[in-house]
Amino acid sequence: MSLARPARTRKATAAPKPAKKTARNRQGPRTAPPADRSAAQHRANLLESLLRIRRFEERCVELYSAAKIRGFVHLYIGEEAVAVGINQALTSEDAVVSTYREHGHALARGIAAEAVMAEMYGKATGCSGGRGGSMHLFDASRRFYGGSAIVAGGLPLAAGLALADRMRGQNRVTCCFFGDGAFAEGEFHETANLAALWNLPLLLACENNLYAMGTALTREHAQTDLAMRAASYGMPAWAVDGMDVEAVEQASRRAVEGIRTGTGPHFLELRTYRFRAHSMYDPDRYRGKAEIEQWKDRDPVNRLMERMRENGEPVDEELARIEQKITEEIDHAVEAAEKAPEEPVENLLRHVTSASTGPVS
Amino acid sequence: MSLARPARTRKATAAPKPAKKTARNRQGPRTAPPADRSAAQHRANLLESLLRIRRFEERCVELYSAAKIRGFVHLYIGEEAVAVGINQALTSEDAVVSTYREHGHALARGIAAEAVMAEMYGKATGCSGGRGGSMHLFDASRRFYGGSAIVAGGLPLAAGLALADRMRGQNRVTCCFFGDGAFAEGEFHETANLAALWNLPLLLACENNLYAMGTALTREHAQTDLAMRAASYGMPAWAVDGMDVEAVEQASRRAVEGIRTGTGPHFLELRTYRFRAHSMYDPDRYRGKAEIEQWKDRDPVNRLMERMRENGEPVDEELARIEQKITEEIDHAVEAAEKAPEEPVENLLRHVTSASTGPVS
Amino acid sequence: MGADGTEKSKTTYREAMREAIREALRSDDRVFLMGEDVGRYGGCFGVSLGLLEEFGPERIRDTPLSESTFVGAGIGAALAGMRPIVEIMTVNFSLLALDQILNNAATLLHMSGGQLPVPIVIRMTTGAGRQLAAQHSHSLEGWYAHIPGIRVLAPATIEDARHMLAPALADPDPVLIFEHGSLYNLSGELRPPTRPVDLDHAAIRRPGTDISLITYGGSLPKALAAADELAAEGVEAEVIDLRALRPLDDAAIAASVTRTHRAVVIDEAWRTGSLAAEVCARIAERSFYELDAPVERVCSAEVPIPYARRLEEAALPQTADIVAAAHRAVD
Amino acid sequence: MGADGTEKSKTTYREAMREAIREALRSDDRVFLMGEDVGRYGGCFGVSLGLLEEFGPERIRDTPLSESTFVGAGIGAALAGMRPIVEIMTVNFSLLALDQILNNAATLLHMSGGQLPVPIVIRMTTGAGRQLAAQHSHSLEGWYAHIPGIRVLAPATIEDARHMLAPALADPDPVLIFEHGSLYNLSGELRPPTRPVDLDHAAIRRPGTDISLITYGGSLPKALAAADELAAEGVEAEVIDLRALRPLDDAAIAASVTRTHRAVVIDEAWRTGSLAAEVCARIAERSFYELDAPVERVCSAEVPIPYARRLEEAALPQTADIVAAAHRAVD
Ligand SMILES: Cc1ncc(C[n+]2csc(CCOP(=O)(O)OP(=O)(O)O)c2C)c(N)n1
Ligand SMILES: Cc1ncc(C[n+]2csc(CCOP(=O)(O)OP(=O)(O)O)c2C)c(N)n1
Ligand SMILES: [Mg+2]
Ligand SMILES: [Mg+2]
Repeated sequence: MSLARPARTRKATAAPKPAKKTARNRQGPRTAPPADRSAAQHRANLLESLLRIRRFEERCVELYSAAKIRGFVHLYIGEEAVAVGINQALTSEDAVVSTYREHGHALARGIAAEAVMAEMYGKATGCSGGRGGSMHLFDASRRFYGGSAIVAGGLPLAAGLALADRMRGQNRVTCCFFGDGAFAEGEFHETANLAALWNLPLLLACENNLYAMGTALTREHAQTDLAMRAASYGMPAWAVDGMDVEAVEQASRRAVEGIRTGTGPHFLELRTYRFRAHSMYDPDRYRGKAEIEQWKDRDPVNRLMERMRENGEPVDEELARIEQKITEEIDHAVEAAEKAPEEPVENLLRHVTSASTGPVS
Repeated sequence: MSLARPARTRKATAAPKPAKKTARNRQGPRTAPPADRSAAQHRANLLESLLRIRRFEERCVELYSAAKIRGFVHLYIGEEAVAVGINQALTSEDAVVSTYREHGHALARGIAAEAVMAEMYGKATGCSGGRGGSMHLFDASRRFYGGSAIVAGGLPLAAGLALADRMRGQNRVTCCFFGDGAFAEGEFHETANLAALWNLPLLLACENNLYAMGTALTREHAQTDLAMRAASYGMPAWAVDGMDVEAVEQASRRAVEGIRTGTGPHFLELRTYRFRAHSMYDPDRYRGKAEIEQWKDRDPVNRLMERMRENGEPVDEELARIEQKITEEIDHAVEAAEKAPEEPVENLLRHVTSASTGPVS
Repeated sequence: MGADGTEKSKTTYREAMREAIREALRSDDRVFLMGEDVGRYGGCFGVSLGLLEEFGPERIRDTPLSESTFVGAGIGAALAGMRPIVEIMTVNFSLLALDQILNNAATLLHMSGGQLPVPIVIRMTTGAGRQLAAQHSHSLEGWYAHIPGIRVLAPATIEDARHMLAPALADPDPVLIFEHGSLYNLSGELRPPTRPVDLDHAAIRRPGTDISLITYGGSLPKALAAADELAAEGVEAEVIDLRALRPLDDAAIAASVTRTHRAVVIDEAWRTGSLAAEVCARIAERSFYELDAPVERVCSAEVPIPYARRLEEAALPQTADIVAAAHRAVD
Repeated sequence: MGADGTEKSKTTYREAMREAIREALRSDDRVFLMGEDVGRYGGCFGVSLGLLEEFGPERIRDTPLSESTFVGAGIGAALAGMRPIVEIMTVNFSLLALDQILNNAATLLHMSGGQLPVPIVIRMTTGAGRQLAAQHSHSLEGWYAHIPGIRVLAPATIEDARHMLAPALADPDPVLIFEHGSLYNLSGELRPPTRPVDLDHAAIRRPGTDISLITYGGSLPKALAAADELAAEGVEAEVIDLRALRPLDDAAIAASVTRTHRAVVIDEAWRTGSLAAEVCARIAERSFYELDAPVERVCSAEVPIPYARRLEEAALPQTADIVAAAHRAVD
């Protein structure tokens, strides 16, 4: 089986048609208003999702400065199209494994800003009961398995979630997010091999933002075409414009459909960029301002709005509505987090094991 | 730099011309007796090296049954052409990092059978002072860095030896042996990337004997063309008939020359087979007798002798001479090992640190 | 099997472990066994021999060499509701999976505020004594016993090999089982458990009044042999088998020391930072005023375990060392 | 720098460490620094800031994310005669390299019968206290102190940050240096070493007669604060900074306990199986008849370190806990 695969795989490595055009074509002629309306509606929804992450994180920056949030915080600003686009292809039955740069993944997965904000405040009402903070958001009800701060550490876990589905014949997909830096860790390679070997329903979503902390892709990898390398495991793999939410959505749908039909793991290299520093501690000395500005020209929010404008969709009204809605949402989240109770210190040992559920003296 | 490499690399992946023909061609016309004589002489030497390993290990089996040797012992019988062929391309300045299946690597490197045998007896005169046993043979004077029983654990070490040479501008090569099973461990992938990224003078010698203990290659790797996968790191990589000592020698020379000219790491997939079980404990239940017999038809010793015969070289005389020489050598090694002193128990803590050189009470 | 049916229960530690796995696979279809060579090879120590034939390759899964990933995959499968038994061939290779065990298996429940229990069982062989040299002779179960959120077991008898697995699988949290390589060939009658099998309590393997020999796993037979020798000299040693290395059964340790007022802790790990150190510390904390002599430790010498037989023997705790330590404590 | 030149020596722990690395790079061309983001980023805690500019990318080597491999490569380079300083960003990620450290760095000399010394220095940040949550708050230096064949250091003062590296590099065997994350901003005068810098001895950071507070690394400031509080109550505590976690300075510990007859061991690791357990065990073994009260341990609660500030504070050893433990021992 594995021997027969390379041919298919190598074909799959070829970049897909630019999603932009395809997405437009799919709308069909202007004479189909319902499809048109729903496509417009869908784009408005995407815009809302992108902006929710953007505004949420901008607020986080303020709250960090005000020392309301502590620990390590890694911002996703600039990369929002990846989380939002991929989540379009996933159902609530699917599973997500994330990283420490995960606010976007969590919000796109539908975890309420309130629950995430409370977690960043370390409050008992947080989505991890205040124990996880920014790097460890969880929501079992949404099959959101967090939140891992060991680079590449989530990959084997995701393979296991996919394995369980495969063993029980459940037609579900597990999506694992990880970075270009994680691709260099041995665990990525072990997981890619295992998933391909066992034909696991796993979407490997590699967020290639060109840096692992301060180390540029070219100083991290001898061979920087990550999708091509993933294909060497015998799995379909291709690169996607990660600054274009519709391109990401379309590529993800294609990958997820492939996975659901039983063709095993798929790999997406999502070419993206973080506009901010690696973390709140990072003085961002290792890259040029010009490079950052170039990428900001491809801001996924602006990109989507331009497309809406091109299509004659009512961008400004939508934007106003969305901004207001999100502001309220985040204001409310902050307010709730401020008021929320802290976990009593007596509960320190709760959840160390399943037995230690009560206060321990 | 790394970005520019794939093209060259993909070319390098193509299998080289069968070494057999080339080796013959190299002899030139029969009218050049000196070259001819030296080629014949060289083959006789190869035969001696192959047989030394073969006979040494056959004796080990007897000694294991007699409980003279203990612990884990992994035999190389069937794979001798790999160690012997590669060592032809290495000089005494080069370095070798080996595995637990290493008698062949050690003997081919020139470590005396006596020193190896004494080590397997656990005697003070052994090449590791009796502390290592079969899995941990060392000889610093020959830059033979042993002897690692953690699968893939020697690879990073080898990269480091190569790094030191590169940093000091020494034109030396480090050769690291490892198996098809090791190729699945994350450490292999990390090392391949680092070596290619840093252009290290490293020969990655993958002994693909089709099994990792009882797990067949196809159940270990999603994609079993190991050389092709190694090439995805941007390094020249090709597969070699590991049952043909001359093919191995020629491929290794080509790789080592490439490395010495500064083109970075090279990968050889040496297609071979172990005729015996994985270790002395292995009942060998996982593969068929027929498969083993098929591979025995390609026995590297017989193969070389046939070629010598074809060339009209005096095989039988050579064989008689070699067998006698080796028998004496091994008899002597066993005798010496029997007589050699054990390390006094008072020296137990010696060599734990460099300071603990004397007996410790 | 004898005509009267009693010989049926004559078995080995290896077979007892296999039977426990078989029972688990039969009784719960969420259970599966995964690891290097557990299938076609039959397990590197033969524990799972025959299970592939009985349960098929979906439930007896040979994995590629990739300790971190197949252990992590077990954790993921457990999160998704399966009950994986993951076999790491030996503790020596478990270091490659330690990050997954510490940072995922042991922390996910807490980090997620109680949302994500990880019902995985991870089994591995441990210990030295077979001339396998430095890289294949580790006794690192003490490191694992340091980690909050997991349970660590060390079956030292055929009964425990047979009966610890079911409650381990029933535990909603990760359980690590350490099987000392020297125990697999232990053979004897398998008696039904004398009390409901629990994973929380140490066992008194031999009652005594003069000194407590506290140990676990592969050192238990040595401690029992030492107790015999001591008995011949008129010293009645009580032998405590810890069984569970985490959590430790403090009460049993304290009760024994209260009876005997002297203790020797035997542990095959290197002395410094061994589990024996923790047991000593607890005795010193909890039973300070009960002690009539310093607690003695019998551990491995602080040296990478050498291949040569006599050196290896000298490096490991031996019955004579235990007897000598007991003499120091009693005299 | 002040006009009189004295302020020259005002520095921080971070700068002291950087200066030590700079000095090593200048004085020995076999020395190089390797690790994730040590170069262009300047080190994840800023220790190596500016070194790339001074020494270039050959000697200040940014590595890909691949802990096992760049640590292993450091070991290989050391075998070949280099003197690598390998930085692992934090102890949390060192688990991925633990196999290389235990099975290669620590064993090669012995396994090879003395042929292959491994003169490598591996530095890493350790500890909790900055709300980094469970996976980024480990204190695992006690595990490393279990391993024969390596030396483990924990500089807790600016002086030790500045002066331990040179002898560590001169040591022919592997040396691990643990830098507690909370110490980097420690600032003060850098005094020249009062005696030749040695890596074998603990230091008395404050002499006292009534009780020994034995600690190391990031807990030293807390122990000193506790000693101040105790002094205000008339209890004179002696504060011992272990400095070297392997080998432990048994003599210094015993001498202090002989003076004070009471001891508290403070260690940020989880209590069970901590280095503190080893220190307790040694005191119980060596100084049993000197003790007037059970040794107390102040360690972290056995819980994955939580993010929430108050929970984290409650999980870690605090000055008040040390004072309370001292009271229990003295009263
Ligand atoms: C195993 C491990 N090594 C190092 C780190 C420190 N670290 C945190 S994030 C990071 C960079 C990861 O880069 P990448 O995978 O590309 O993800 P990105 O941050 O760019 O999203 C590093 C080195 C870590 N958390 N885990
Ligand atoms: C990390 C690790 N995992 C497992 C083992 C047990 N083991 C020893 S050899 C071996 C098979 C290795 O196969 P391969 O790399 O193909 O080498 P071969 O034995 O075929 O020469 C295994 C699984 C080990 N020694 N180290
Ligand atoms: Mg990145
Ligand atoms: Mg093999």
